[in-house]
Amino acid sequence: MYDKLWLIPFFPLLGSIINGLLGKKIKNETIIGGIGTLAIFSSFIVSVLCFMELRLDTVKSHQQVIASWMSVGNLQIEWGFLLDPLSAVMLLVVTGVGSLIHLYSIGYMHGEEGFYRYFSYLNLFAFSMLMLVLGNNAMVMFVGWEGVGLCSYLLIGYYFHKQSAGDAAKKAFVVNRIGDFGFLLGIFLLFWTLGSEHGIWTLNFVEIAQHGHLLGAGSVVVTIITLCFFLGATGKSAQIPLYTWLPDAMEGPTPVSALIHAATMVTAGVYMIGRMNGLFAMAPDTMLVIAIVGAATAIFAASIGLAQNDIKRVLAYSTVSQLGYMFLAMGVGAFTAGIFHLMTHAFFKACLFLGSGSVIHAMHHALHKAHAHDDPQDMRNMGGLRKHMPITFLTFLISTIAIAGLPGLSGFFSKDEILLWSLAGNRGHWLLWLVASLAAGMTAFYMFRLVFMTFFGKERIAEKAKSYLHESPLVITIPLIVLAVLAVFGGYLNVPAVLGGAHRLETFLSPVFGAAQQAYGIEPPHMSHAAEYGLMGLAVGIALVGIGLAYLMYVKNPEMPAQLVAKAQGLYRAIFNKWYVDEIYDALFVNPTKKAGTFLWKGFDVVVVDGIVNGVGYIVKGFSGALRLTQSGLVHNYALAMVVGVIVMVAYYVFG
Amino acid sequence: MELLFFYLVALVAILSAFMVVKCKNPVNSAISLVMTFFCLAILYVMLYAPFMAAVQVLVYAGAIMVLILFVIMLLNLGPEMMERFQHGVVGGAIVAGIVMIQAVMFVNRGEMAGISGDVTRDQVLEVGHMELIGMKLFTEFMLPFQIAGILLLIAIVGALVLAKKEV
Amino acid sequence: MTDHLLSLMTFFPILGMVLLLFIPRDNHGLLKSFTLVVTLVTFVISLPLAFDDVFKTSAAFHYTEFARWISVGDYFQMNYNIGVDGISLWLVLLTTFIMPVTVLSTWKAVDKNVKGFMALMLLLETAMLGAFISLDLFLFYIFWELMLIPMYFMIGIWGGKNRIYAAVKFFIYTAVGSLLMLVAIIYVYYLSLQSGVAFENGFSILHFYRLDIPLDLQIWLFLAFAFSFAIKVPMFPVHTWLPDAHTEAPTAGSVILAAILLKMGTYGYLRFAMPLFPDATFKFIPFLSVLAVIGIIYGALVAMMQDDVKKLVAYSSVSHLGFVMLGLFALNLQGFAGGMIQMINHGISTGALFLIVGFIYERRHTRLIADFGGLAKQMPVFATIFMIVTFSSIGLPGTNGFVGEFLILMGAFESDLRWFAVIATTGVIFAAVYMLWMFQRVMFGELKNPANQKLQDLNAREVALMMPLLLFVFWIGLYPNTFFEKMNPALENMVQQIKGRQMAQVEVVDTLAHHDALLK
Amino acid sequence: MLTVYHYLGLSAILFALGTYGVLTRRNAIVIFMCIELMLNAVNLTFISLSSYLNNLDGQIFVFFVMSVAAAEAAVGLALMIAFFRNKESVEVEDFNLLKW
Repeated sequence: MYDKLWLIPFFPLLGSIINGLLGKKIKNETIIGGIGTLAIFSSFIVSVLCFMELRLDTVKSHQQVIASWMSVGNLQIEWGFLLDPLSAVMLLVVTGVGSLIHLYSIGYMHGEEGFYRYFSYLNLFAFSMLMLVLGNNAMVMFVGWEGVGLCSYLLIGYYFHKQSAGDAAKKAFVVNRIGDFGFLLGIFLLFWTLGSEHGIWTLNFVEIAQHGHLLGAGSVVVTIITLCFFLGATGKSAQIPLYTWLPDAMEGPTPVSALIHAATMVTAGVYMIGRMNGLFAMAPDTMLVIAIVGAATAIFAASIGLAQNDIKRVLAYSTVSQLGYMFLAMGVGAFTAGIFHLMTHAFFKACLFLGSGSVIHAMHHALHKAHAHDDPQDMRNMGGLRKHMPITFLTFLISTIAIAGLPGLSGFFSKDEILLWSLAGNRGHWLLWLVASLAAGMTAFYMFRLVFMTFFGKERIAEKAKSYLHESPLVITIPLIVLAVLAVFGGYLNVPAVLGGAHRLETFLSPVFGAAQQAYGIEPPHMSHAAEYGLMGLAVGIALVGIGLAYLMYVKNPEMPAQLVAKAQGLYRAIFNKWYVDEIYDALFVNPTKKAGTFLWKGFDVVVVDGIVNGVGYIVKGFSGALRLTQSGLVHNYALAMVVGVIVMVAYYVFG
Repeated sequence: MELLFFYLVALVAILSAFMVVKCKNPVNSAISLVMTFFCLAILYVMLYAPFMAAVQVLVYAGAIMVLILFVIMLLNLGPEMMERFQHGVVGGAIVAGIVMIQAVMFVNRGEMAGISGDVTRDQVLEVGHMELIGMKLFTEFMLPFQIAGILLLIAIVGALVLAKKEV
Repeated sequence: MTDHLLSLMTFFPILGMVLLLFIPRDNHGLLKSFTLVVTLVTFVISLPLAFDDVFKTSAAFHYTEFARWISVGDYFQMNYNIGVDGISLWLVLLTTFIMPVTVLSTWKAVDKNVKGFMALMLLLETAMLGAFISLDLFLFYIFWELMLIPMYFMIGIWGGKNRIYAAVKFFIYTAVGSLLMLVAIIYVYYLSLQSGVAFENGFSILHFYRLDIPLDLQIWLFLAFAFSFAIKVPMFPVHTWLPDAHTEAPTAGSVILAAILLKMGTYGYLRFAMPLFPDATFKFIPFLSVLAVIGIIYGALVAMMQDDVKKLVAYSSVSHLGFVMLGLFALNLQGFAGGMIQMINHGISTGALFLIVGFIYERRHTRLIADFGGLAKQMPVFATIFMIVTFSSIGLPGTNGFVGEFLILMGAFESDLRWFAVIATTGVIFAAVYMLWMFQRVMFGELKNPANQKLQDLNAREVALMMPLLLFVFWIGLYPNTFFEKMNPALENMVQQIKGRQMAQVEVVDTLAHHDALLK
Repeated sequence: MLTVYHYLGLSAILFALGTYGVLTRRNAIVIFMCIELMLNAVNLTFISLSSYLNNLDGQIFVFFVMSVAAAEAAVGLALMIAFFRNKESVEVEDFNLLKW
């Protein structure tokens, strides 16, 4: 099966091309959606087969090289794929969740203009993401890396007639480019250092893992390389300082938010760190930076999420926050925990987004029918929806419990693992743990605030629209149910020993992470069972406090939030306006750049450079204006000049 | 004897040339110029270049001067145009004087460094000047000769176009 | 046949031009089709070059032709001395490839004095091809100047409102540079005679390459060449002719200008300025690299604020060619290969961008960004093509732009220009900013302007002429080895040539110092 | 004894006279004639040197000078006529359109 690896990205590419070129002629939504879904589902099948084979195989790393890409001197880059446990897990997540979301999209995007365009982009995204995951060298990964950025751009800008959508798309791409700048520098520095100092000219991941140690653990160069790569990761995975694009990216259709901006693309940064874990493990300073950035992002984004009213924005900030968790995990050396959380997060967050999509779909439909012009995404217009949409509500609730980290569901296991490592791992710190725990509490609060505002309480939707509210069709609810099931049971892949589990995911991934963790002294946390139980209890307690607060404020006593807001006006406004980060960036970077551009153009190019050029012209003009007065137009003057000239020349010969 | 004759002819040539410059009436100038040309033709004969003398008379004194006279007559330049027929006499004289002095000095100081040929005067008399010129013109100078022909053709066309009434 | 392939290819357009003169001036269709056929045939003639595998292994010049041309006494001789190697090969093919596309683009755009325009196009093609294949500096100079004339008229006659100013500016800028170069060329010839090269060799660069010119002379000569080529590239700060020329030129003129004429400058550096004067090159690389990097950032920043699409693309050229120059100054294989491929890329991508601007200009007779908005709804095919080209220009992996930029930066990073590479990499960000901002303002948003609501999507001809360009966008992006394998031997040789000379020079100095020490 | 210098001297005098005429006369046709005079002075130089050196090349040259003179006469006079038609004058002071 390993030689069929190329099929995995090939199917979505094919689907994308077919839909892109012929979609306009096909017109039939079922066929277009079918092609798209089938393409990614085929990839899923191949992925599963590969996974099964790999699970039983003793050799855990397989490469397939399709063709040479660039071969210039010592730079030899191939189109090649790499299958190892890490990429196998990612493949399953991407194609699995991807398939469900494709299916969901058929229902959600029903009747949209440019339906074929949507599926073409979505398949193209799947293709790029799979290239990112499967690439056996940094360059192929970078192709996928930028490719998903492109698709993100295209899909955020799907409703391109909306100014805000265009702005958001552009912002997403440009901010990602800043990250890519770091990624590229990382590639250059890595390639050059390994090559010029150790004679290994390579960008292949396997070879990097093999020879990476030559760079020297803790050396400056490896710190810089990993920091560069991490800059790339902050862009793609929406971490401080480059997270601002993700909330805006909610301008795209909701399934896109679920697939790209929750489950897959934004986790690329985490995956990349996992892919190069050998290098990162060698740079404790970088790891510390990653952990701090991750923790800071987790709490920062969670704090913004507390006060948002747009259902998708809350989820977006929640995603940023959860990504922060994953980075925290990577930063403290808990690679498996990071990937584990990546996976569980993909399940429950995809479910949450799709659920919110289902809600928005219903709201939009109802409001549209009732000719009301309220915002279908504003939670202040919702409420009491659980009666109208029982399946959506149920799945949404399950996922919310999962993300809040209540015991038994997937989020509990993965989050707990991260908290454990950040406190007790030898690269952790109690401050990190504290911040992460606080963020977990906030998460529980705002997620349940979301649930309560949306599904409980009184129905705040316009009266006449009420009768149009109804549950979404099967094509939408089936993916919800499947994802909810995964959100419940996904966690059991990696049950810790203290709860009688066997760390199966960790065992499976150990061929990828184990070596580096051992070589550079990253030890799993050693704690007594009692302490571990205590920690779990504390985490659950914090979550419960959050949930309770939310219940108190939004179900029991709905006037309370307003009172609180009145008390802490300034703080609320800061949170509501996202700590003014966008405004600060505008003032610090965007506007000065624009001003510089205008100045260079109108001030320098036109005035100075062209001034000099035209000035030379004017000087020449002035001289010639004076000199042309000698052109009197009188033939005699010319004749005289000629004769005098002849006299002088002859004189030169005669007397000279 | 020969010298005397030369001086005589030269005197006439200079005088008539002076008349060209100094006559108010262009017709008089033209006639004087014809005189100069004839004098030069005589000198050419003295220099054993009879064919050149013939051409001088035919082309210059004949064709060109007739053309000039025709034009003068055609334009019918009245006497009012001759009121101020020249200007800057003193300056012109000085410059022309310098030119002459320079030319003379140039001749005096210079050396004869031309390439001597083998066409002696006896040969000219023996073979005939015209034949010698012809031989040279149609062999060695064939291409320039043809080009000269083209030049004349173009001149004819140009003159026609320029002199046409509506340009 | 193959003995004279290059001559045939180069002078076929001129032949076509002569025949074109016999076509009635009012028969626009015939004039255009005839020109198209001539350019297509030229392209076909040039095709055997692309399939010749000799370039994969040999760095030497092939398809060479030699004939004595102008000689004056026994001290001046210039020869008809031509040939291609892996470097000029692709530029020649780019030229013959772009020309039919350009001619096709004029179908509707040019209706004033079509005959003159087509004749100039063909003349220009000969001049450009000649410049790329000349192995005699003087011959090169003749073709170089010959390019100037058709372009001058194309801008001056068929240009926009401010065309006279633009044409004169273009002409004078370029002429100033080339006159300096002429002086330098003559001086190099004089030096070669001095050093005993037989005058019969004329201005053969192969002989000039071997000259051992003292450093102080090299500096002046290099400056003369470098200045001339820098204007053509154009490098900051002698770039200001470019925005004006591009904005005023007709679409076809802009395309040729961007796609090929600008490459003359970079090609000149690679073929003449750097290998002829390697020591001076090393001396000036830091300075010129600063200019190149400033060009990258500066061009991008200024492009960002433009309100005229065409001007924006013009300034983006400044930025892109800054990358090419940086690659060349890296003086290693990656940098050179990146620079070369980026030359081709720029020809394709920016050429395509100018064509695209031409399409909407033909429809709306305006190029101001503010006049557009929401076109994607009205013109989906156009939007798709525009988007692909935009991303190719931004340098998205998988398209051609990425391969070039990546190799250039990689090359620069591996050379002494590491920090320049870091700064230049930020240009990648700015490229996304200005291109996407423009794209958004033109294509996205609401279709507000009523004049835009009746816009027609691209017709078959327009799609057809874009298709070959798109093909190469992806070809170079996905499998650039087709190009690399044929240019690498020549480039490697060039690197050796420039660097080897430098090492030899150092050795001489060292031994001299050693000698002095012994004497003491 | 009659030497080539006599001829050259005469030629110089004629040339100077022609120059003087060109510089001082106002009538374009007379100026034209003065130019012919100068040309003839040069012709005399050619022929005398040719005769002195026994080389016919100089005479051939005179031949070409003559053809140029003839062409010049034709075109020049045609110009004169064209000019006269416009300005009713052949005075060179009136030929002053080509100035700053």
